[in-house]
Amino acid sequence: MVSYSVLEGVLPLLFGLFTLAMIIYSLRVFTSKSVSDMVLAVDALTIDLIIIFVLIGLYYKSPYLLIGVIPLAAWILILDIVVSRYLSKGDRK
Amino acid sequence: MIDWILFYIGLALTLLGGVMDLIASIGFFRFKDFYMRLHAATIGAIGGGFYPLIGLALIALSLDLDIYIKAYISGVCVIAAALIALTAPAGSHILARATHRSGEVVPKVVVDRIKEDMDKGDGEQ
Amino acid sequence: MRKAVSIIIYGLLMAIVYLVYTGVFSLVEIILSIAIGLIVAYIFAGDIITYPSKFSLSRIYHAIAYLIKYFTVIEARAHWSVMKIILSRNTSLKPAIVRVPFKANNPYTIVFVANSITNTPGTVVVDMDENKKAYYVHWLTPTSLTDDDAYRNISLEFEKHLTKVFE
Amino acid sequence: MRRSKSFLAICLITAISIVLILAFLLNISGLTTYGVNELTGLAKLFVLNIPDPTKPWSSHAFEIVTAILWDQRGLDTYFETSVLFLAIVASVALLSYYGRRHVHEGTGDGYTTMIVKVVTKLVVPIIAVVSASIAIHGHLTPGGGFQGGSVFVVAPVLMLLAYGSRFLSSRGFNELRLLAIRALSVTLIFVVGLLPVLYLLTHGTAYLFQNTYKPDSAFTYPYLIPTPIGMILTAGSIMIYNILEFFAVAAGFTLAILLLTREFERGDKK
Amino acid sequence: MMSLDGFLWYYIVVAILFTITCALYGIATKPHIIKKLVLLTIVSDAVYVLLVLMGYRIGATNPPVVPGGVLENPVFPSHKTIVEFMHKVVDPVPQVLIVTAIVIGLAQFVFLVTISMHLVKSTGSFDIRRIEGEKE
Amino acid sequence: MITLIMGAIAVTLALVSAILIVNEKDVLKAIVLAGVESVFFAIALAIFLAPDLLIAYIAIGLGLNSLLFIYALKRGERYEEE
Repeated sequence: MVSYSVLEGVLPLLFGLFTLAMIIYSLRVFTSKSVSDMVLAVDALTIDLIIIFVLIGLYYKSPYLLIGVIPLAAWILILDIVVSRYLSKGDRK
Repeated sequence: MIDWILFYIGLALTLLGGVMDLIASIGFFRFKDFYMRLHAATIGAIGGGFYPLIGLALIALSLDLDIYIKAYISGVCVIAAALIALTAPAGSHILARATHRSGEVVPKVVVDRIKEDMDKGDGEQ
Repeated sequence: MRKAVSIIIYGLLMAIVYLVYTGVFSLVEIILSIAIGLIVAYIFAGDIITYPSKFSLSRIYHAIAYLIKYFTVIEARAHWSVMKIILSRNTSLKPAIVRVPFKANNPYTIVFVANSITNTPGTVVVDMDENKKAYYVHWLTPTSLTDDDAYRNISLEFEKHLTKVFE
Repeated sequence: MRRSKSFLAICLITAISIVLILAFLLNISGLTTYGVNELTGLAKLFVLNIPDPTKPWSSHAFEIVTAILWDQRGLDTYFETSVLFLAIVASVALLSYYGRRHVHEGTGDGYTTMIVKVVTKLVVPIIAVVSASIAIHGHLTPGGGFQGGSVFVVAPVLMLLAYGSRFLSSRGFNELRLLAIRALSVTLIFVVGLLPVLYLLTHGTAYLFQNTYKPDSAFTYPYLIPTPIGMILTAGSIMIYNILEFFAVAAGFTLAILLLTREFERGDKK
Repeated sequence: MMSLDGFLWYYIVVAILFTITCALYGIATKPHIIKKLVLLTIVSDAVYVLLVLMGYRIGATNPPVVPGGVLENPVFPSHKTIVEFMHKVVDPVPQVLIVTAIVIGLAQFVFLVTISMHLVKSTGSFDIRRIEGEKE
Repeated sequence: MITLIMGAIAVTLALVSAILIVNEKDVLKAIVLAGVESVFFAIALAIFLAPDLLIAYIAIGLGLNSLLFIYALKRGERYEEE
């Protein structure tokens, strides 16, 4: 059995990596020109966020904070399909 | 012994995934075209999402926490990884298709077979 | 009859998903999982498994072998090449949208080949045509623009493995 | 264009600096205490009583939030569910007329491809199973009827978007049936809550939405059902409420989304 | 008096309050109805987070769930375990209130969206000035 | 400590996206940005230890609200005029 304190030493590094990626992704979201670009960055941001949720759950040693991960993963697909259906409304009229 | 092996494999996967996530987020700024950024988004989804989730599941299995905490965390991680591997390509595909069809962003490419085929289809009618 | 068998198989798969998500393997949970899995499969998944009689162990073996090969070798190579492009200051990229024909008939083969292509960085399926049997793939570093070369470079390997799994 | 961008940057910098300065001032002024180290009295009462089966006010539940929602504030939560029911009924009244000739149902053929359809078909059962797990374990792990129901809605929404509203109708999710499930579940919740009062009408007192034994009321839902295979924890009526609420919320939202999707698809080619 | 923990705590509070202020400004000045509704969701989200923050204690490590609950053969915690648990749990009461608030908020938004769809059907525009007839 | 820093970052990004929504002319973009803002508030909820809220909030604040707004937006005009 690996002691929890071993992980505790590495957790700040992991938090730092994924939080930095989160900040850069959100800068991309804020500065994007078109809607498609923004939604693409939102997808990547949300997948990054899923990992941050798991890391928070490991930090608090509480598995219950992970419960939101699966609806989050499913809503990415829904946002994609909704925006694409909105965008392609013109070509069928 | 097996716990340590699992732990180090998981840690390596997670760290590698973090680095790949960072590179993907830099790639979002480096690529100048929406269709090129799709490739960076793929790295963000698979390299920065799928691999770290598998790695974190392995880490959670190897720790000395209570058994229900370990089972819950690794189970959720594995299901989320499977969901991401299924839905991320479909999402970026449908987004790229709608963007190309509606003309929201015109691709900067050497050759565009979709446009060629659509023009040909219109000409025949 | 065929539909009932496919519902039962898919319901048992969903029962496994329920147990993995819950993380507790007691008797009550197993009974509950089977009940919920069957109900959900009856409502949502009536036609997922079309030919349950063609089930065989060699297909499962091929599926696992393909998954391991895909997520270790192919993905790693593709990730490395695209990450090199991002990190180098090479801005003179000439991407192309090429046509990649496919020969498979099974919808699962078609969809999973497309997902494999999109999941490897460097190639993204932008559009597909079911009648002409072709994907339209945005290729970051094209080596050749003809259909046959694109097929050989992009989707031949995936299609070779996945036809063994699904057909 | 350039001017608006610089205006935006100035806005952002001003806002963040105002926030920083205010936070600094508040911090050095020491006006209020932050992050108090003691729980308030009410919270202490709940935390000490709900998970402890020896206390008279216990709910025999591990999850404190759901236990408070359905046991201590049961009547309140019932009316909250009714508000949601009324909002959905109002939307139905505005958007639908049963027996209308031209119902706008699309197939979504021009918008989605085979890839999205097959992936949706594979993902939807996983979501449904997960939402059922969230609802059933509402008294043990975070979640409950409302949360499970709102996660379940992901499944019909995905099917609506990928296949169009005609497909969902053909799968048996029609308006009348969904509204019937919704109304029946809300009614059953009230019946389960009313049962203690009816049972103890002749002798003794009981409360609406009473769960377990209280010091001045003898009624109790059987919280531990002894069976040949072991003991199953249902936390009194909380699990029943959770499952009924799951059906109510899932059916109600599916109905609202179905009607709104028909409006969304109006004008598309059939 | 000055501590980094306290500074960060106040920073979070002030940032959420400022978010509410910005969203209220947008509701008052912008003409598009859907945008007003979007900003209204932001106000309600910020209020939820603010109330949850009121129940958070620095140093708490447990959500308000007693760990170890299973469906079959449950082992209830002893009094001592619960007292230990009480010292590291966050306040559950604001969370209960906000679950109710989320449900009511969703009901309100379903209804508002339905009404705005009917509004745009009868007037042809989402612009509040055009609906009121001030602008052509 | 590390959690409070994460919370501060999340809340700051939420504030930035709220300011951007107020100034945005394209309402579709504003709806997507509202989803992003919900994502950051969801991190804050996870850090302040509210899992019950988190799951309801993700399913509703992030998904259902943006879905409803995009449905409504399709019937009217997309851009806001001055």
